[in-house]
Amino acid sequence: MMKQSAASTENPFKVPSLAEQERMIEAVLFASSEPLSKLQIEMRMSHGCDIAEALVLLRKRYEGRGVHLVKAGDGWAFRTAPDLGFLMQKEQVEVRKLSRAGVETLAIIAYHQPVTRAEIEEIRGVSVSSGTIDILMELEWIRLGRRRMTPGRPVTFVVTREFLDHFGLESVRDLPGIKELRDAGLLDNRLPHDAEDNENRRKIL
Amino acid sequence: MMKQSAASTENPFKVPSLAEQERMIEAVLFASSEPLSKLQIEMRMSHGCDIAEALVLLRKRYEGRGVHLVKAGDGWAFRTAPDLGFLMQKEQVEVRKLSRAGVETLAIIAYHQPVTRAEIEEIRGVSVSSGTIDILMELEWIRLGRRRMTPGRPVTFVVTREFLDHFGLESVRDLPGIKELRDAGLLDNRLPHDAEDNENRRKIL
Amino acid sequence: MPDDMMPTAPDDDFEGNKSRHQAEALTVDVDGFEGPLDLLLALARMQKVDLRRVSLLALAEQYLGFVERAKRLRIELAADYLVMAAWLAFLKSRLLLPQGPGDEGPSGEQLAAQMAFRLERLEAMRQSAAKLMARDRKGKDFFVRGIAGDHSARRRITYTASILDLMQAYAWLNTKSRFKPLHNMRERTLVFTMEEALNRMKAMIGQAIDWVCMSSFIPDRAGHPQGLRSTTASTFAAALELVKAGKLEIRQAGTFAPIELRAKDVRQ
Repeated sequence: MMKQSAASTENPFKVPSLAEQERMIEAVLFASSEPLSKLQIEMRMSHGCDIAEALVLLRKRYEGRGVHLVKAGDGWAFRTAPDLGFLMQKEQVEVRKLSRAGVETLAIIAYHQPVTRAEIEEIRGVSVSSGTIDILMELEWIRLGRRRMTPGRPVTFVVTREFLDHFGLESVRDLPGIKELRDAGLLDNRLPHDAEDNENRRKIL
Repeated sequence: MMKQSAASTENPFKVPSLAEQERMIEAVLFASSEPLSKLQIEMRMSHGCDIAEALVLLRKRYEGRGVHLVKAGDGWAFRTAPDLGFLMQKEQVEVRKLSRAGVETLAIIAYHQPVTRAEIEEIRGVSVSSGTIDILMELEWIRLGRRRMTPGRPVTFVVTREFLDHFGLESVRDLPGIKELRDAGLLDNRLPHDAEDNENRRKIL
Repeated sequence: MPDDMMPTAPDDDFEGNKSRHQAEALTVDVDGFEGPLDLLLALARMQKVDLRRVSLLALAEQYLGFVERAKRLRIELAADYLVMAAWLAFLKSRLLLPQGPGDEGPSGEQLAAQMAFRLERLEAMRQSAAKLMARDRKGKDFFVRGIAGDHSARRRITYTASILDLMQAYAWLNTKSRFKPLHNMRERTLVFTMEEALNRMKAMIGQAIDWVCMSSFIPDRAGHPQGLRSTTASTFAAALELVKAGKLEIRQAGTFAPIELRAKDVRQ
């Protein structure tokens, strides 16, 4: 192998062996961003290479492997074996900014948890679409808490461990700015995670 | 092997044969331009696969070929054989030429990692401009390591998998001459303030 | 760095024109060096010995000679070159004069060893950097797969938000729901007018010879958050009005720190 590669690099006039040609084509096709025709491959190789034969050999070498040498039109390229396509189903994750309704709902749940849907609606002043709740649930940022022991026994929402991880918080008590918000008069002085208290607070408002 | 059979009894799905696993890994790695860690590969495969063994087989299979299976840090990837680089002029990308400060800073981080900015400056005898660090960060060759548990808790820099991949290194242990440098005491992160110690070292030499 | 850019060694055989010429070449050189350690290393290399056996005394003399020549040629050297010169002069004295038993600190030999270590280490890093850059490199000598299209993408949408988004949303909600215009509210009696506040303040500021927290001027309406909001707003506005009128001074140590008031000394 060493001898072969030495021949190809050190003496450009000598025709590489067939095995070396195969090796060269393998590298060229692997690195190329598009399928290459015989002519295109030939142009990259040293003079006197008969790449047709080397291509046949190379194709044979990859038979039954996880990668195949395939010909499409007049172009040659490596492709993963069709039967393994299921392995290549890469999830393309598109990251979008959470909508304002989403952020607000999430904020209310974080600061007031456990909180019912009716309470979220009351604070936001508009109804909460189930789509918003669904997205937050799917993101695993919120989950169902205990049912509230009031008529109708409504479900409550609380934030999750996943939420804390995403926002880099140890606990909801660490919500940055909660103190600042309170000092600025933007928050009620009562602890937001005390359900009992929240209930009372809501009665006053 | 044990792991496989154990897994297959638990798992209603059949664990693929080792040859098939090798094929699957081949396809997965071929399709990815980024190195994939064992864990990343495993996540794409069926349960119960012992990919370590399959990787060894696969690596062997590509030995001496035009394409190699290489390891960079914890990642595995196919790369063309370095001796065939001359064929790929078309694919060559213009690598931004690093300044001398950039090259030296990179080397110091690679050989001394994790290393603080102050230590880099101590070794080079000049201050490190943030531009230098920025460029290395942008190239994704270095990243922040853990903070040093010394007063001020300074951040440290370490090299990345991309660095290893770019320079064809399996790990930092494969850095050229690193063993000799370490044996000569030239990689001690301890600053040469304790002259006593240096004295001893130099007497030994 | 090309050889002809090397600084002059003071033990050159020729004095006069040649050394002068070379000393002038140094001006260019100083820019070429990355600090005094770099220059020292270049000087050390000229000793053409193993760096571990480099003569620190000779090196110190060369460096000091370089600084001396630069001074003669009125070349301005950066501060760190001069700091190094001072240190090397100190090293020289330590190396030449026997250290008395009462002398504090490391010996000349220790200091020399320390400097030799630094030079050796910098040189080692330079060589390693060169070796590193000379390796086969991705995109130059070896290549990644050119076609990156074997993945059939299954698109999944995920959402993100930052903690700031969260806080801003919450703050906005709070301001929106609480800061309802007070004149629309049923609790009209809770409104504290600006006029009321001004009168109250005027009556009280005489006592504020020293800094007093503004909150102590706010009438107590415990249990009525909306009322507190109104009284706070009016008191603050009244305070500003009095500052404007030159009757009051106002200060705040920082964001969210208490606002403090003091009567302006009219005798001044």
